[in-house]
Amino acid sequence: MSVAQIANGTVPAAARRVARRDPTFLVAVIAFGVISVVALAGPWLAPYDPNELYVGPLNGAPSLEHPFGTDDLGRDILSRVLVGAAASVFAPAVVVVLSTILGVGLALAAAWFGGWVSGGIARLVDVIFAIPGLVIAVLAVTIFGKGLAAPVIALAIAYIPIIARLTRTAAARELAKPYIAALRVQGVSSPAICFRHLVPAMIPIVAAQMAVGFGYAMLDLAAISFLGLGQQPPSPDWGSMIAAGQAGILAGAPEQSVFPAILVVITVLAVGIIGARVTDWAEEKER
Amino acid sequence: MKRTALAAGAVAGAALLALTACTPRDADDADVVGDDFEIVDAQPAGTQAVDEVTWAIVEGEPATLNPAASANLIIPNLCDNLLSLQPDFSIEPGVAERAEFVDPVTFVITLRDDVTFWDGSPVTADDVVYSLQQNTNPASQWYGAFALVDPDPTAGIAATGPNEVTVRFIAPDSTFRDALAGQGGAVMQKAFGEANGAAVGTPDAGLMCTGPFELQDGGWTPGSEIVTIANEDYWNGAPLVGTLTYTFVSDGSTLATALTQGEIDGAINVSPGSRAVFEGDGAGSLTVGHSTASYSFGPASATSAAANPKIRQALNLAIDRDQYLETVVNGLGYVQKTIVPEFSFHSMEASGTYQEGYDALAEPEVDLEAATALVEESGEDVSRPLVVAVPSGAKEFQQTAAIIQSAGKQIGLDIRIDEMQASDFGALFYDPSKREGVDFVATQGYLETPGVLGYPSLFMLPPEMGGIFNWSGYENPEVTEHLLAARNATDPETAAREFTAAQEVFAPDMLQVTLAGTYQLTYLSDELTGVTTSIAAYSSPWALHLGGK
Amino acid sequence: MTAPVLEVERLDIVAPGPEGPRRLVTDTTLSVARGEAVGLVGESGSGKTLTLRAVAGLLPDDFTTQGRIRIDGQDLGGMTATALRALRARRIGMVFQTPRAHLNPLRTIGDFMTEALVHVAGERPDVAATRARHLLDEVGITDPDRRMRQYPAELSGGLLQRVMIAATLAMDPDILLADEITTALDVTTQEEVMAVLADLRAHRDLSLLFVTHDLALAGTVCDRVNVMQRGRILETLRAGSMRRDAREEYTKVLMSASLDEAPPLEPATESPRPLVTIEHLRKSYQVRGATGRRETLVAVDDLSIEMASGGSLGIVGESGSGKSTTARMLLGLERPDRGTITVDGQDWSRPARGSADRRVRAKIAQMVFQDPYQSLDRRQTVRQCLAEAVRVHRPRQSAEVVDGRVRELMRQVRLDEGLAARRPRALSGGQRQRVAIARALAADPELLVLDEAVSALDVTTQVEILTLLDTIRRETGVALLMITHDLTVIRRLCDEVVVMRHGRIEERGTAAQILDAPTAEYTRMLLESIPREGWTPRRRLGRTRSQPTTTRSSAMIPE
Amino acid sequence: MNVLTRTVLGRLGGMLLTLILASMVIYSAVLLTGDPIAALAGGAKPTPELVEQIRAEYHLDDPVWSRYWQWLTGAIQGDFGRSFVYKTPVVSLVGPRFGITLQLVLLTVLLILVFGVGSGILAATRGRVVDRTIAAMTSLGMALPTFVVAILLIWVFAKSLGWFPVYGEGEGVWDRLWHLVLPAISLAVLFIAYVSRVTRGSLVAQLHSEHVDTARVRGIPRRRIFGVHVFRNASPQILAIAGTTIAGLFAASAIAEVAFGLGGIGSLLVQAAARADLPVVQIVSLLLVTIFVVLNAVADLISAIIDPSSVGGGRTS
Repeated sequence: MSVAQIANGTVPAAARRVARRDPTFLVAVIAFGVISVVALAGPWLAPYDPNELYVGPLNGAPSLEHPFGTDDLGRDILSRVLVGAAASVFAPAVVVVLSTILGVGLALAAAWFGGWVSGGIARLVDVIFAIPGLVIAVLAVTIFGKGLAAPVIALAIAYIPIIARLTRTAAARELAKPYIAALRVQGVSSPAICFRHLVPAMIPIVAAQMAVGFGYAMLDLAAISFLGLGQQPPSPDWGSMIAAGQAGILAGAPEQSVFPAILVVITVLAVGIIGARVTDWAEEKER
Repeated sequence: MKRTALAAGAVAGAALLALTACTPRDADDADVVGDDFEIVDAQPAGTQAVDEVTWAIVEGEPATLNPAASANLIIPNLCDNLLSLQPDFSIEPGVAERAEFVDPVTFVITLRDDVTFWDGSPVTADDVVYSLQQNTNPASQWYGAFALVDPDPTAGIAATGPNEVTVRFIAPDSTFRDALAGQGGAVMQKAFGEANGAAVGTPDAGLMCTGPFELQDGGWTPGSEIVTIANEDYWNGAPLVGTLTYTFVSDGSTLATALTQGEIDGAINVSPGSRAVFEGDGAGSLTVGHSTASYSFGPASATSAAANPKIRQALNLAIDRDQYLETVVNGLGYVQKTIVPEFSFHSMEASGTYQEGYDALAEPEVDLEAATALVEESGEDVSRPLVVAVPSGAKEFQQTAAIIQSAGKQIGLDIRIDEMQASDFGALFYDPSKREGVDFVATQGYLETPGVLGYPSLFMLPPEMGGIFNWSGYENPEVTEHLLAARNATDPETAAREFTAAQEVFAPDMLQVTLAGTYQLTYLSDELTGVTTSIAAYSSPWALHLGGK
Repeated sequence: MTAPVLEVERLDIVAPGPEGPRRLVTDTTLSVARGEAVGLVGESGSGKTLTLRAVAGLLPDDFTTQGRIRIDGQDLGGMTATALRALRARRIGMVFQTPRAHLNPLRTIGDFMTEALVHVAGERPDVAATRARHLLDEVGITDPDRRMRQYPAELSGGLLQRVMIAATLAMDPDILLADEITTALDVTTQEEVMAVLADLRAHRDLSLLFVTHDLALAGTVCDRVNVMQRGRILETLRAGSMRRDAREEYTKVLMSASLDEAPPLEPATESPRPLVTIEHLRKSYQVRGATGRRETLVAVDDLSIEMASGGSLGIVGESGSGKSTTARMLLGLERPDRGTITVDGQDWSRPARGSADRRVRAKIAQMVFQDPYQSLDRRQTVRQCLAEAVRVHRPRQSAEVVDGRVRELMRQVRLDEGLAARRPRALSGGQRQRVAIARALAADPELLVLDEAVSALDVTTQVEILTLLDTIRRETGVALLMITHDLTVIRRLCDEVVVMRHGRIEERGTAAQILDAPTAEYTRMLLESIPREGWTPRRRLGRTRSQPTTTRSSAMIPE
Repeated sequence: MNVLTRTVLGRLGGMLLTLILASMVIYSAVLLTGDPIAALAGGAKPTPELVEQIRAEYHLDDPVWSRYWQWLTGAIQGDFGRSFVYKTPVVSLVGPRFGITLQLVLLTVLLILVFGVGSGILAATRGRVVDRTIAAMTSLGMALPTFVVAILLIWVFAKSLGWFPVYGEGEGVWDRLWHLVLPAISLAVLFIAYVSRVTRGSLVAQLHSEHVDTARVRGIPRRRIFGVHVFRNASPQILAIAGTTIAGLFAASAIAEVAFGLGGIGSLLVQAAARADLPVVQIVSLLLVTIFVVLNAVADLISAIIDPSSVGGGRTS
């Protein structure tokens, strides 16, 4: 292997290799890619206006015009699923990004400053950890009102402890490595050490956690929608579609729940697989 | 005069409130209305004794069983009202043998002498006075019906004999007698009430009434069930069911499965959305009964475009009622022309006059062009979205909101949906600050006793005269005059004419855009019968004749 | 002559890899006769440990082997799993490099000692316990009853290694497989363990397959020595005459690296100016003892050292002697409890406050750490790493200037320029340490502190790095402060030596004085513990008790 | 004072502090979120007298800190206040419901331990095929939302096959169990997958650990190696995860409770929040937090008993 190859291509090369040896991972990446594209382009892909009533029969079965059938208001389920992808994918992404920013920030502050800052942050994290996400969601819904904002904020807060503890441990481990001491001895400034060395070192492990967290966020958001605390109609999202279609399942018209449920499962499965592989990479790099 | 109006306002307000905050249910295939079901207001009485019946309460667990403070389907089996409401909405004597105006402002109630409370003590005039006086407190659900009663406690409601109570009024009130067939006329024991104070009706203190079922100490396990047992000494004959247990299932599909699997024996107000499940193979069957319930929406603000009648008329023209019925109530409903439903005057003395007035009103129709023109004519700025508030969690309201939104879109109105938690939605009705940012409120309401003045008084009179839901500032002197005259009328025919005169004017103004009238849906195990299946169940002991076939 | 206890014949070991299978051991043949001690010597990656693990049946599941392994004449190839396990359990004893990792931390020493007796040999527990106590006594562990109740965490590494040895003896094995068993131990402890092994061989007629990287050590304890490199055995030598018989160049390099042959350096030009003055330095830590009580561990106590500009000082000591702590305090990585540090006329008694202060100190003193891999950021290429170090002191220089300086540094440490784009992973241990040294030189420091800078390297690499350091010292006149446990290193590079023990100075003097005519008892013991020709390990009474040692993580990790 | 006592006391102190801080967060957050007057008036327009009465009865005019203090001290003495909606002591609402949730959680825990730990052991020990299969199943399990599982179970086992009831709690031991099976399964699926993975991971780590090499080379029987050296050493980690999981179940059970119409504390919380029944929301939240913190501490302590070395800091010989 030439120097140039090593320099330019470690990650893509590794990715290609892994993809060749690990078709599951490849499928997961493709699935997630497709879902991401749908999330971005859903409104243009949708054959009907997702909120237009009576474009088909009430609770219609899948047909050529309506491949996923129609719901209890005669809306096209395929269009709703496509358009709903944006909220369904975007909301957990925001949860993960927010909680990562907050969690990593707290963790780095704790690892870096140590002492009472670390103690205080640890206590804060303990307290958040102790309050179940559902409780935070209930409180958030009443404080921030309805819509996706409240559950997203609630989950972002609820996930802080997981990410903060993980990052805190990883950062402490990283800071204990001699190369950090070497940098100090060289006279490299603290911010430079933190942002040029410590933060990049955290990226793989944090990225892996983000992938895992995305799946959880998606499930949790769907559950919150199910409890009636989530996305408000008529804007579709998969979680609220599943909840809304519940009655249909027992009445013999399961399409409204089934298709979004399948998509939720596929998405979570895909990010789960991706997350697991990224975790493996991160650990491999660590060695 | 002012006081009169205020009084007139409140008759059905509380009932409407109780309703909107809770949630009714709906349906599916509707263009076949009438074809595949018949309307039954009362099932044949049961003939066999049954040890135990489990009943589901779809509205969820009540906060209290105090008849003065709550309207739910449990209280009617526990507490008798002075007059007895029949399944067809006619009124018969009950605990009160006789209850009539002896002059325009004096109302005399004569009690049966064989009615006892659950503890065996006889019902006295003092108990009735105590019970009625509960409702002279503005906090009572039924204060509106008592608004014209002389506020002087000694003069207003007084025992004038061992079995006689006299009520004096400051102005004639044509609605009072009907109200006594509802929980406004519920009879409670004075001694028990005074001993327990505010705790009456709670799981701790319980109740002391005369109804066919008895709530025992500890019968109410909060969060799980309310167990009632037969009152063997009931004055109108002991019930056939030994123990009637209420559980609380607010999830429509769970309930549908539990009912059809026979895990629960019956429920009133089941969701029309599950019609297919109920009509399929199952442990029981669905009975469709008359109701005064209807879905409607109305303005919540005096300043928004929603306050302009033309906007409401435009929406009225844009909503396809048949589609609405099919979607929201699965065909288990009917087109209702105005806010006051036919069944509410169905058994009243002057029903012919009322019916004529109703029939004269225009049928709702779809005319998108006219609707769009109305929006333009209105001169309102329609670039700002209009917000329609609905209670969250109920599919019927989600669908209603979506339909309103869709209709609005067709005629150039941008409508947003705001689903509100039950408590917030309830607060809309008395806290103006909660209505900020809300343009329309969609509700379902019903009238639990006969009478036509409730809704119009609440929605069309000026606020200071009792129009507490008149949030758009609607004021039409003609309407006001006729409505007041109707309430103060001393004979039924006059009242009816005054009302129809008012209705002719207010109906086209669409203070509430009525979307559909619905039926009362009762699901009952095939082994049982005898339930009151019309809306009268809210005010009469509907389980009295419940028993085995 | 009976059959050899162990025969390995044409053994190949193949591991799966992302680019296809890799052959790690090729065509290896060796044998161990009854009562014989055979050494298997090689540097990291030579395949010596894999060979040993193949014998013990400890290769990963996805590895494949070819060739034959016979124990007592029985071919392992054709045996059932159960028979194999029984054979290994009774005929083989194995002792590993890191005893702490190889003992279940949740089981007591007693459980460990008796486990095989009870569950393999089927002894009654009380009989097994009695036997275990005797065995512990045999390997020189005092108070066996107490030890039996203790957990591994409560014992020192040396003691644990003896426990491991004692436990393998429980089944009376024919052969002991020893995998770098003293590498993690101090020299004095190493001598103890080796003495125990020597005794056992004498009393028990025990065969020994001794794997080590230390040819000298192998030469002193083994009858024959196999030298291994890149998965092959290069040659097999009789221990007694290996210096004369060695034919392979590699063997000779190994010998010269580990044996005491290189001539001492000429002292560099003396300069009267003192560069470092340390006075009455003290540092203590609060640690939690095995009983859970907080204890004060004094790492450095009343230490005073002076070092001249351009000089070369070695600080020697075993683990826990406080030598590294001293270096870290000097560089501002730890804060002394008391005492003063003066460097180049400046007060360095407290760690640098801000970045500017740190840069000023960085211009004067730099440090090279023990583990070259860990002391480089694994995400940086060599060029990025060096450029960053250069830029600290020349923040406004153009890219070309920085690049020129990087190339100059690489030349200085004899690193091929072609390696500039590699990351630490793709470098050998020696190359990594060269990068670390180049990085330290980037600031043109006056003082280079080398904290065990060669002890993690293979012996051949050690020689290269030490030679390089010597050259650099001559070229630049930089002063060297060597922190090491290895006295041979001192002889090559240092003018003056300080011997530390338990945080205090035992002895100080010139390198020649200390190494050739030590006065302190402890220094003598250290010197005598070093394996060399004709060396016999001795048990020193009173040393069977454990020494307090602490494993301390960097003080930069906030608790 | 030995290490264990010290640890217990230390953890207890930390636990109390966490609880007090969490109770402050909950109390103040709940205050922010609801209008007590609105909730108390119970849907009717509150008259000034009623408002006055409510303010006095619930000390609404006192400063927040004093109210918090009264609430906390009351709660410690078992006085959890009165429900705004039911006007009954909160304890009488929470008490019976807690039993349901507890039983549901216990059954779920049983499922999680049997199937989660069991499949984790199989995955770690029964070779590649079993490992892959279980990995695929746990991946799927971790992607299945609880309520989707609930709906599926209702559909298949309750509605179509009619083997299980869909609603309610049942009476008597067996009937109750019969009613709780489906909710417990729906709740357990996700956690079974999770615990299975953690179990597998920590077992594999132990299987590859050096002290297991020692045991293998000593010829210790496989069964004993697995029991004494692998499983026991992995158990603190499994226990820690299981502890957190189980502690979280009390809150997560809300979804299963709502889906199956069980009257537990989870559904009570959701319901109370919808009705702005603040005292109930506060107490249930506090209860959930307390359970969570206490169970985590207990799991910690059991881990500490299994592995005393995890407690101490540095080691001295």
